[in-house]
Amino acid sequence: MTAHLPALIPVAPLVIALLTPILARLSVTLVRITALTALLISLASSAGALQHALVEGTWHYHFGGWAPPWGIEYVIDPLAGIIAVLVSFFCLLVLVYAAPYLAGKPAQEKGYFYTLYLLLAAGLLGMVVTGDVFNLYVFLEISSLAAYALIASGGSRATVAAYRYLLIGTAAASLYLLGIGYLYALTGSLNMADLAVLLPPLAATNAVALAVALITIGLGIKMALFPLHGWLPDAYSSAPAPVAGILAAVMAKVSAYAIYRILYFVFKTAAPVQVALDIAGWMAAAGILYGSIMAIAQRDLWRMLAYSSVAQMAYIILGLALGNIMGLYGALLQILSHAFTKGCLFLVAGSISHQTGIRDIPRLARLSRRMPWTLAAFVVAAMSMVGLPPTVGFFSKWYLMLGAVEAGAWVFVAVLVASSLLTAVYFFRVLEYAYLKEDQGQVEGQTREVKAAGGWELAPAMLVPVLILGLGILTLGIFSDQIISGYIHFALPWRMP
Amino acid sequence: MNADFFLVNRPLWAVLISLLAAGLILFNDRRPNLREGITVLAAVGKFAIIFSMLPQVLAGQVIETAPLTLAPGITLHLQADTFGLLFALLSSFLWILTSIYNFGYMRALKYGHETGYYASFAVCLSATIGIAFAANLLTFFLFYEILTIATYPLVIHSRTEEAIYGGRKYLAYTLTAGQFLLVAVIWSQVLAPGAEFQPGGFLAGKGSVLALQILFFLFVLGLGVKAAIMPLHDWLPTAMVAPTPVSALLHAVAVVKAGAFGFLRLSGYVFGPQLVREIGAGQVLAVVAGITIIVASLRALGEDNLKRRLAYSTIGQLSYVVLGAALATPMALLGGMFHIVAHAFMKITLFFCAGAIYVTTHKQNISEMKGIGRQMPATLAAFTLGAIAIVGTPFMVGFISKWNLGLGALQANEGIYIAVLIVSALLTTGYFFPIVFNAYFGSNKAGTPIREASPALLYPLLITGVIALVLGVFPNFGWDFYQLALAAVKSIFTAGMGMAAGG
Amino acid sequence: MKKVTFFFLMLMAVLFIFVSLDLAPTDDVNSPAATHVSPRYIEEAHEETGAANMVTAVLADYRGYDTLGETTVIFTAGIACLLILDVRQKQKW
Amino acid sequence: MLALTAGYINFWLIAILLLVGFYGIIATENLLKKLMALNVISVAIILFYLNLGQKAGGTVPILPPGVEAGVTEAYANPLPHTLMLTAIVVGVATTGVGLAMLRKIYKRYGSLEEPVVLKEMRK
Amino acid sequence: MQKRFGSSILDTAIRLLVPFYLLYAVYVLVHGHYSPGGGFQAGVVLAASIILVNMVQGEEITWGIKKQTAVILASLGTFIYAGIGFIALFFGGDFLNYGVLPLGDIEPEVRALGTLGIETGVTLGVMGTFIVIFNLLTGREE
Repeated sequence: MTAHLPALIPVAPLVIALLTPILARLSVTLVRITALTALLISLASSAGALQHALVEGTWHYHFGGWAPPWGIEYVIDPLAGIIAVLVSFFCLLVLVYAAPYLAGKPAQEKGYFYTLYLLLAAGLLGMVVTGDVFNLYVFLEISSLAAYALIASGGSRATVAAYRYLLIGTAAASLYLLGIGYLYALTGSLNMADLAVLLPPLAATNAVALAVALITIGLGIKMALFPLHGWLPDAYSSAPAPVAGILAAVMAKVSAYAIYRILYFVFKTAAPVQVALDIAGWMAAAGILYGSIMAIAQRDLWRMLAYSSVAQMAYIILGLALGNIMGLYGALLQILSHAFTKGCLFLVAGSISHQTGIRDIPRLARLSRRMPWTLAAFVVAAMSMVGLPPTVGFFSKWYLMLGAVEAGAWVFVAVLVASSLLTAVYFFRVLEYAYLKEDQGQVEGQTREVKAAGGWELAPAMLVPVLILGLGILTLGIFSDQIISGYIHFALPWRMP
Repeated sequence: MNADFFLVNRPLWAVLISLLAAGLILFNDRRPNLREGITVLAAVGKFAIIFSMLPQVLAGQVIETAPLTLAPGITLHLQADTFGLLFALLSSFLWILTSIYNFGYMRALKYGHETGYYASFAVCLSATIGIAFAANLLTFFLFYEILTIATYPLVIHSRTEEAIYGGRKYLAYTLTAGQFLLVAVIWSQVLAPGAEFQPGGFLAGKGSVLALQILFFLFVLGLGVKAAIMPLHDWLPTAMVAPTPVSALLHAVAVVKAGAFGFLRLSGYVFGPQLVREIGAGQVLAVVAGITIIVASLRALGEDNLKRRLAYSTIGQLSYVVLGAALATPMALLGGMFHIVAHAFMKITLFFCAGAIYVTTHKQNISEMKGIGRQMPATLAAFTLGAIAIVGTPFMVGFISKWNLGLGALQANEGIYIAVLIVSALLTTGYFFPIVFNAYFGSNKAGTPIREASPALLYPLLITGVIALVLGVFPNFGWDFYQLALAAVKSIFTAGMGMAAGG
Repeated sequence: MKKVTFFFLMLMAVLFIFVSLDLAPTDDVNSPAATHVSPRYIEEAHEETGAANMVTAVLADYRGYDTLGETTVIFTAGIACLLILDVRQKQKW
Repeated sequence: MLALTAGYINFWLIAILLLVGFYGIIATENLLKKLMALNVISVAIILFYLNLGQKAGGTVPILPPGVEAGVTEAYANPLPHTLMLTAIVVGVATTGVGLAMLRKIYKRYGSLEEPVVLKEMRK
Repeated sequence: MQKRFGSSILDTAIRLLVPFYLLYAVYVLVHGHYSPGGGFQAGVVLAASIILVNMVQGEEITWGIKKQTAVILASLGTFIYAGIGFIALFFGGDFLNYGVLPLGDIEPEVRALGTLGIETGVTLGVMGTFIVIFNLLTGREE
């Protein structure tokens, strides 16, 4: 089977997802075990494929035995490998986390949830490892549809948010599809590697410029790049906690990855790409400030985190826009860093809301006493958001700043500085409430529920993922050198064969 | 794993020992005695490790750890050079005394939740030693930020509204400063990859004058907050709500000195004295420092709260160090470096006394302390000693640094700063004399007999007071501080000469 | 607001029309799309896959993986509708 | 000019259809109509692709019985057809999910007009 | 499930029509290799016939596929597709490589058979899903 690792990455969860509605009839435990197994297989396959890509070079896998550009191929280069490991790791972790969240729901509903969750994972993983632009669209739609439904399962408000997301998201996917339509019209090919060969002679045409614009806007909407972020705050803040966690941690990252992949690996450095990146860079700078300021204005913890995502996702684009080695290091490290950090924050927020029903920041008063470990993870994640050493957030910001200074982009430097401070303001407010403010008495009654978890502050299945992420933030920070020089370094476009 | 490995990495062990202690303290939440035992052990161990490096460093060696690469060209790197060792020795020695003082203070006031307090304290010390031993700007910055964060729980320890407000203000100032410092560090990294500290500076000729001026300005913003130069000083008096040992060690030695230390590193090892003057940054900084000295002394006159008065005094005194860095002549740098030591001993004595008075009498305001000298003679004797030293009376430790600073100002042809020093000395007398006078000769209306503070509080302050006296006569007593400062200055200027000769 | 949208979309229309001139005209036998990948499908599909219907050949064989994805999309939609409508929403989660 | 028009008129009409769809999404306030506008966009893109597959004189890409191998010029490009089958299916799936959500929204808020729904939601 | 919609005329009409629908669907499926058609189209026709019965007979339905069965059908159908892809792995081919299946000696014919297999899966999947969606969208409030 090791010869088929690339195919297994998305296919394992996909096949299990297909079986889940049947298995759910028998036993929900069985569903859970098979789902975990499927994602474990994905994780192992991604890790194996990444190792293979690092040692022996890019791995091409041809579906149906047809060579590209006629058939569809999967391409595992170090970049795809890293992101695939990240995505499958997160899907696994959040699946563990989801169990206590689902406790008490009807078995039927659990079955549907797991099915869609696995489909979401399969869709995201498929987007990561594919080497075909149309195949990317198909998997984008799988993951999007699953995401819409999972968000909508959060209740009536969530349904409205999900519906708006559906409209915007489908329009975005249509733009993307139109963009690759132009590429197809110009070259007759849909394979990324093939396109990369065919496009350079055409780089000066208007049609390529339009294709770049359409694809960037389409994926930009998906990753909530300012000013295309309108759907995000509602969707994130009304989704169920595990869903919000997975959306914030990896879904937007995968779109960012797709932008990086297409702009840097397919179009390479055509002139329109440079313009698109410049514009995206300025939008990102504006988005960082906008997101941070809006986050300060929020009273709801989840909405605050959602706006903070708008700002932090823009860091990635900022790094891509800088385009020098340091900037790209920063952008790629920020993908990892923000996945861990925002994932951790949303899981913590979800745990708090699950355990005590609190979502408003002022009601967090003295929560640190009841949930010390959860809040400790929150503190670490908050430090990473602000960019304080030795968390990984510091290092991603370090590289971004280094890149910005190297490129002489002083405005970006100023934006990064300002954003750190604004981030500090809104996280500090939360921590001050959680650690220092006296309990006003309105949350007394909730202590009872905490004890219901068997003496733990949280159900272990929730606490462990949260703590793993908290430790991961520190570990990634401490070993950021190994990550940069051992993995991310090989994910730069000009190192590619 | 041989002895060499241990010896070479001593700077690293010195940093790690208190981090380890912090971890152990956290795990011994329920056992206060063990917790405090660990603190003292760590403090003594740290001092021993650092002290063991003294002979080698005095012999001109630099003890370097193996650099830990973070990315190509960016490393975590520790080294014990003369100047770093001076600061490390000072803070690790004072940590021993402060730990003992801590036990008396914290137990007497019964704050509760002290585990986090001791742990944060230990982390702070790690960060301070890290700052002292940092061999490049990135390492310096990392520890600088850790120090910022680790101090926050100490400031808000009492959890009162006032403390929380103070903590918020502290964080707002220091985190903002940290960002400017980060930009400055990154910029230096781009100008001179690696950004390793070098005696005599490494930035000469690496950028246009304007760029270097802006860079220097960013550094000043970044370091100036911790060093509390005006107008960036406002957090320091507010942060005085922290328990007194915190004010004593951190606000007299570790945190604010980290800023002042940074200024000396900046002018001696990053820009180099020559460059600092060439780009005109030194002159401007000197003016700022001079104004800070005068204005802070004036503000101190108006404060009734003893700790706040001491805080303003700290602001003024720290600017002496900054002034030394700004003037950047050999004598000025020497004065600045030695003033780090001198001020530490003097100010910690004063803070210890303030704390002892507060614990025994619960008085914070100077106006309430009339006649206290008759009830607490030993404490007040130490206080008087510290006050006299800080004014700069000959044969006291404060005199040596000020004398050298004065000479340094002359070397720089800026005699005006001698006037600043004299005015400041007069003002200092002005705000300390009434305290001492009232304490001995004021009438105590309440008349309740109050005894001296407990031994854990009393002995540390007596020891520091005596050391302040002894160092004034024998500046090399015990730790060879003066020798270290001298060697540091020599290395800076010989390197500069060498470069000039070579170029 | 509607007028602004309308104006903006008119601009887009001009842009699209302008850019379309870069593409090969409709019915062009020599367009890139007609000459690069597809000839193999037309000329060899029957021989290689046994299907006279080239669309079927491409759909189910050459790009069969896309079709698996597409079937999955349908399946996802079905389960999505079930999760949205087929569960009792008594409790909010 | 006429040749130009003949060769490109399809693209132009498709562009206009696409923008009609976008106008619909932005300008209408009825959530169901927005979904319909989305379908218009989808149709425009499908036409765009199919247009790319056309060839002068090319017939449907199915070999008549007895013919073993095709000639490139004689058949339309099958690839866009295949791709658009997928796109159609995706469109249907999205519409289905959208309708399911709309049903739930209507049940809860009693309206499909966006301002009304939002107003109800904020209550 | 909605109310009954038809009358006896409609009842009789669908009785006559549905077998043809089903036959037509099978034709579309198996003839997909030689004429327009294939799994999706066949699935939609099948689903349409069942939905038609459903609409006409409403709650008094005598013949049809229930929602829960349809879900199983949908997942089974799609699973057949992926499963055939998987089986290819065991015979040494890449995922979805029907050419290696042990169904004969002439590769194009084997591929054609494999294609038919997956088309059948698609048919079932599409039919199941469409019935589910239709059922949900037209079902009565619970």
